[in-house]
Amino acid sequence: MMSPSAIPAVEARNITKRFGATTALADAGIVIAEGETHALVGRNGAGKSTLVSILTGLQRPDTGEVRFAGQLAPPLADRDGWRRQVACVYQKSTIIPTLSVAENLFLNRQSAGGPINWRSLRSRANELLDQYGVAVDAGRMAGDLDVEQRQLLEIARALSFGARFIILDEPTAQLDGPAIERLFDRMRALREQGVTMMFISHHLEEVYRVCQSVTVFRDARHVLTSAVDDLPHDELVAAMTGEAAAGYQARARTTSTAAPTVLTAEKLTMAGRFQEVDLTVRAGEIVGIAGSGSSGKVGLAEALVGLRVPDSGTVTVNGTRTRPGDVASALRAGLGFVPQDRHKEGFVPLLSIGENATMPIAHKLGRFGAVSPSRRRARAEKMIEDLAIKTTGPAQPVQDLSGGNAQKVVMARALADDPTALVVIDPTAGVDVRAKQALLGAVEDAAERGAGAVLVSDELDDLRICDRVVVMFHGRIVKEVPRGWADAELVAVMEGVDAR
Amino acid sequence: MTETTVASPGSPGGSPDKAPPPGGGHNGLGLARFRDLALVPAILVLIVVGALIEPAFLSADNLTNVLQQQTELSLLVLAEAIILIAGKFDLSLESTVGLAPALGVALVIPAASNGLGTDLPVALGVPICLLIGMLVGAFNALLILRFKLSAFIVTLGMLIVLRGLQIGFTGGQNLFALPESFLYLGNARWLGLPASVWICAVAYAAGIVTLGYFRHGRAVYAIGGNADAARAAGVRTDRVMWTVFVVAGLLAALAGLLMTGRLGSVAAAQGDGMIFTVFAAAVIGGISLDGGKGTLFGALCGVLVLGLINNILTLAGVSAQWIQAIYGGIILIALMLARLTTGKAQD
Amino acid sequence: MTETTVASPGSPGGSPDKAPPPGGGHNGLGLARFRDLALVPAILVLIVVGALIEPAFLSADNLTNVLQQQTELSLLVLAEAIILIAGKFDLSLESTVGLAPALGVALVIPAASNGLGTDLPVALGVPICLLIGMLVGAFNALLILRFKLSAFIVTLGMLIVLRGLQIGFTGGQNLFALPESFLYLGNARWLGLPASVWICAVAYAAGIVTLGYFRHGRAVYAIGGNADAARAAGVRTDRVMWTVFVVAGLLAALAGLLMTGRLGSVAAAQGDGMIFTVFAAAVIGGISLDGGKGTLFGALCGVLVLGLINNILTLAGVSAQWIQAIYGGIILIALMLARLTTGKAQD
Amino acid sequence: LTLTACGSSGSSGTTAPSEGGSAAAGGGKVGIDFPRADTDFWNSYNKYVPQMATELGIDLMPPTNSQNDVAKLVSNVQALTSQGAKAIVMAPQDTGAIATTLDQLDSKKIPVVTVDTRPDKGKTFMVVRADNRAYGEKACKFLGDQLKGKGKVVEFQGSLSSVNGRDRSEAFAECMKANYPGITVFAEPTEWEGTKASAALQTRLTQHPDINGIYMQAGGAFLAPTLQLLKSKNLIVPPTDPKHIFIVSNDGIPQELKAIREGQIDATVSQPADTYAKWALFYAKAALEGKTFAPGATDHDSTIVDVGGGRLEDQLPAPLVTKDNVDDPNLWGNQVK
Ligand SMILES: Nc1ncnc2c1ncn2[C@@H]1O[C@H](COP(=O)(O)OP(=O)(O)OP(=O)(O)O)[C@@H](O)[C@H]1O
Ligand SMILES: Nc1ncnc2c1ncn2[C@@H]1O[C@H](COP(=O)(O)OP(=O)(O)OP(=O)(O)O)[C@@H](O)[C@H]1O
Ligand SMILES: [Mg+2]
Ligand SMILES: [Mg+2]
Repeated sequence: MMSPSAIPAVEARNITKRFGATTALADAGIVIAEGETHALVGRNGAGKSTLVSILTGLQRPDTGEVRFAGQLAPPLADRDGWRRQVACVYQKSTIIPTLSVAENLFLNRQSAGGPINWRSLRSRANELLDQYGVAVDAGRMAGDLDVEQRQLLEIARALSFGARFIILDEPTAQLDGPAIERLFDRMRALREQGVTMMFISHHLEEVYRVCQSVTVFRDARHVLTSAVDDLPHDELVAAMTGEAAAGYQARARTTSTAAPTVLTAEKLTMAGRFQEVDLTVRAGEIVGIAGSGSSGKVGLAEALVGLRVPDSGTVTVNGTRTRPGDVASALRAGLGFVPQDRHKEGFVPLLSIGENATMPIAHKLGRFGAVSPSRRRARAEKMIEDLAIKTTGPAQPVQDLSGGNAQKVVMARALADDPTALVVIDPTAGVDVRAKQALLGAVEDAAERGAGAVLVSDELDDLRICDRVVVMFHGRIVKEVPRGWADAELVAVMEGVDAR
Repeated sequence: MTETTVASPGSPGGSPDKAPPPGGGHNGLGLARFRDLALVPAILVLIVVGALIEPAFLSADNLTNVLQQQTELSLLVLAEAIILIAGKFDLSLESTVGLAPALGVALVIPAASNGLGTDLPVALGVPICLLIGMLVGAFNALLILRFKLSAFIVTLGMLIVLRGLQIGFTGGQNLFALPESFLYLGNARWLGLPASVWICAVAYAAGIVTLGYFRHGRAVYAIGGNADAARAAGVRTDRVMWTVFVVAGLLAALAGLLMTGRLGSVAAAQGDGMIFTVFAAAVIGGISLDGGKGTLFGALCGVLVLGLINNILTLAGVSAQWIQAIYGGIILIALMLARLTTGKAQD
Repeated sequence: MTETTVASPGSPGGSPDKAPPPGGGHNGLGLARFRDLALVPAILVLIVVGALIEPAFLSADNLTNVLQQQTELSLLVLAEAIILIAGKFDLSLESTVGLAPALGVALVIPAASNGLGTDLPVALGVPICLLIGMLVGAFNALLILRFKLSAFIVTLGMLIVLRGLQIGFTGGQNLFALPESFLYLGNARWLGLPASVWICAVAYAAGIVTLGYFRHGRAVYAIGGNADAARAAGVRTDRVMWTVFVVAGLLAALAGLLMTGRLGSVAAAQGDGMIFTVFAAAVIGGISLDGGKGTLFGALCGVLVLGLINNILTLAGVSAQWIQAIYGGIILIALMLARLTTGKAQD
Repeated sequence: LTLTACGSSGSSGTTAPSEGGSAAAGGGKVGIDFPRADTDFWNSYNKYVPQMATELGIDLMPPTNSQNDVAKLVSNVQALTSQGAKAIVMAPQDTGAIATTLDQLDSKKIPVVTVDTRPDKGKTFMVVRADNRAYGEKACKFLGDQLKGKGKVVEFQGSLSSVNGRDRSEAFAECMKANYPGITVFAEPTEWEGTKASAALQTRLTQHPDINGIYMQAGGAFLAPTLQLLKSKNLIVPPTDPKHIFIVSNDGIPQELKAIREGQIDATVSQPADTYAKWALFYAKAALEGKTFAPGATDHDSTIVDVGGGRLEDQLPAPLVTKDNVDDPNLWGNQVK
């Protein structure tokens, strides 16, 4: 902890912030010492991102004050004043899809004053991207990037400001292993230059790797602040959740080879993404698909569920061959899935939780195409309870939920129809430890009920619940690893080091 | 069109000014209901003003008139509202209002009365009229959904083409020699109210129930709110959108039929310029041009507001010289009233 | 309005003449340039068709006429395009085209010629006209930005109010006792071309350069693309939007001034119905109603396409009866051509 | 939209020009612009034009159509001149906005004949029109006499921004005020739209069930909506019935004549689509032949008047049509097939 005499780099005191009936922050605060990397953790909806928006001057707290190096923060209207104090990677995307990558990087500072020199702007942008190891051409339209590339873009932009205080709100949620390593290297280098950082993540081991101190929020309140070294993992989880908890234990399961196959892919090929993929999933089995960036695993999963049209090959769900690119036919055949990009494909922001979660089963909630609001509410309430979604009720629009809770709604939608085949892509991205357990538990529950599941993820923790993991490399399945693998072994295969 | 963005990034505070929720729990439904009722104060004010200006205003007769005069507009607004909620656009509705009955009539009347000389059985006239509306809707859907052209330009082009076709085959003449069947709906009275009012009421009731309580209706909101997510949730978005366009075309043709009956002829310019008013009513009624937002009840309120304003201005005998300025001014004031009563930013 | 969204133009290359894209590869800039040029084939086809139909088409005189006839429209399109790119809407521009010069004239001419009797110095007429345009823009901005009303309805209301005011204070009369200063710009020729063509060219050049190469211009794209993100990046969104609305009002007043000069009077209906054509030109030219997308060069192409179609139909002496249907049909075909040549879905 | 149907005369072609005979069709091409093609009146005019051109032996260019839009009119005229028109016939519905164009044509020595409207400014060779003020006056007198000076009259005004509508409204109002102070007039702004007229009449009839006169400024736009509404209210009764509403219209389209025969309306002012076409082309040809005209009576029941500044206007007569003369075969409405 800081010495009492030092003036903290950042200080937020007695912050209260309400959104309608929701109290996002109740008399909470944070104090970050000069030059440290400070973690902020808490469950989904604890108020972390709300604090971020207050610390970056996007929102005015109902009460309380923010100070930078002892000075009161500038007025809200003075955006430049704020930007001199703090740079930020927000949890929600601030990329402007209709502009190029280069322009997004240098938005509102494209030139010193005179006309913009696009050529030099692009080369500056390319330099910056190289520096952060982002393999994206600066001339591309930002809207064409995938989630991960957009995230890297956000990070590169925030770090490029040269601000003395940087906030990173769940920067790693969309990144794979090597990209996270590069980010951490970067953060360590910045810290050596004396930059102060606030880091938000639901991966507690990341907190231990890069942070010196940690603040825990629970239910909109400040719970504790401590040096990372003084706070063992279990205590940290206990502080977040309010109860002692153990790490998630994958359950033991045996799948008989006689179990019926629920999901098969034969010779599935999509030019440039994956080739000749064969995959068979049996009832009661969870199959993981792993692979490093651009291995084609997400593309494959999206083709399985019908979000993408493969060039050739077939997908069969419970014996029914689904029409390529037709999600509805896959769902009708008994499939449920969680897409990778929840903002794009996961939910309709203006509609309520209840409606989003029950959308695939709307035809079962009433006769003659009618949807009974009471039955919908009942189903939704059960889902909210099952997955512990933090909300004011099934009628709350999904756009008002915190990131992790929105993810749970997407999971609820996938599970709504008791699917016999389940495809989940990065299901735990951005969700807190308890939620993660709930989500993984939900997948395992489904398997126990007799569903077969495909789980696509870079998270080794997630993959542990799988009965076997197939590893993809450059669009092909290179290896199948049975349960009981060691981290190093799997990572080696994923990185192509061990592609025997 | 992305005005005061709501579902937005940048911060958890995409929407900075949330209304305080109706007593107790923050409740989506409650807010929606508020939004729905936003125009009710404006309507009440108008009724009071109307009654003060002219006692005849409150007579059953006059109120029936207001309703009847708005039936065609309200059917068009219904059609446009559904399309807007689904996140698309249709400007060509106003031309369908003219073309569908004109073609329906021209195909059944003798060439001597400006018919096309086909002399189809008169009984087919009305079905043909409605069918034409549906075909226009289907053609729009084809260009927009299959060929992925911009809905705005496609329907703008269709607006001009359809009107042009009508002028072309009628030679710009009004069609006066109407078969009885074309006059019936626009003039009949059922149970003391004009038939067109009943038709409208039924259409709105069906629309409100379908959009509120039926799977396919909710799908319209889902598509307008986030088409990708709707597709990912198994909604057959294209099929729903086809239906929406075809139903809208049908409603426009029906509106044309009612107007034909009420006015006793098909003018070459029938419906001309209505689309502006249609949008005005829909948007004043809380339908968002961004899609996914608004209710049919709100749209109906929008129609009523415009109808009442018109009626009151007529009753008050406002001078022709200033009537337009006053009309526009009142619309602006009604808007602000709606803004004040809901306390929400509009979009 | 959220139609099959596809990434597209707007790109760093606000203008088409950019450095070649870095070697090979999928390149946003290249695509943007394509999109920008989407209408060029259509324009070429039209020119060839025009020349075949009527040799007089290619005469310098005729081409100059085409340009001059489009100057007012193109200024309005410029104004609307900037507002659309910023993600907002302005329907009231067409009324400003009439009101600004009408008020400017009425304030300076004697009451005997239908003036208001204020008899301000004649030299003030033109500045007043332009000032009125800016005031209208500022008033729109006030309602939209400060009171957070929907841009669509505010400007729809203003459309009616402004036209109503003009009819009100002129009593519907045309003003034709114009001071010389109002006639000058619409009639003068500089270096052999009508002054209005030069003015337009300069306005577009300034617009293209500002929107393509200056921070404030790029901010317009950023706001239209994602206003919250733009705000987070330090763009003073409100200030930019105020400027946009005021500039648009100014351009509309300028268009009105040119039209007044060209036609030699201010009609009570001056500009009436233009806004439809303005949107058509902007959207055909690739401006998205969703904001953040499209270029001024594209919009200018849209204006040219419409102007050429009109001119060719006139020269070809198409029968009055079918001219509208043919006009609409050609617009639809031009659209599909644009779709085919770029191979992109539109929005 | 502006359903201005206007004009005058009703008697058909008394031929014979006021001066000089025919002469060979020299001169050059005549360009003509139609103001619109979506009203009965103008459609009849549009049909008469080529017919009359053949009769007069005129080299007529393909007509253009300005769709009631002055900007289109201006560009059409420019196109016609660049295609070699030596004389222009037009019907500018916006009489102010054409001034500059007229000046330009004058500088190119291209004579202009305008039909139906008189430009506010600028040089014209001849204006061929009926006096729109006379329409309003005739309607006023007819209603005033039928109502014996008292009652309530609804007037469907055209658009205030159209000069013909304004002329009719002003003349009607002045005449009513001067001659029939006992009659209350409800002037309804309609923008020439049938729906607006129908709604206004419906509202007004509810407010004042004792309305007994209607003046509609354009039969093409208002006839059917009015009759339909009155029918639904059972108000179409013979003039002898005290509930009868006297209706006078302007235009003279065939449906009006039919309605007069059937006793549904009482009178209309017929405008001469045929003589408009005929005399407009006649004067265009005369201009090309270098003829000149002077104020005074013509040989076709009309007068040429100098409306100021040496501008000549041939004011064609516009007869009032009632039950008595509705079958006159010379009315243009009786010649339409
Ligand atoms: N704009 C808003 N309108 C209404 N409620 C909001 C809004 N923004 C946040 N909330 C609510 O405030 C609470 C805190 O949200 P916040 O986004 O700060 O959580 P978080 O700690 O960042 O969670 P996560 O880990 O899931 O990102 C949540 O209950 C959320 O639903
Ligand atoms: N929209 C697209 N169009 C064409 N190619 C794409 C598209 N999106 C991704 N790709 C490319 O397809 C390949 C496989 O992508 P995919 O997203 O399936 O891999 P991944 O294993 O999920 O990678 P990551 O972990 O980085 O998300 C990559 O080379 C990627 O660049
Ligand atoms: Mg968060
Ligand atoms: Mg991926």
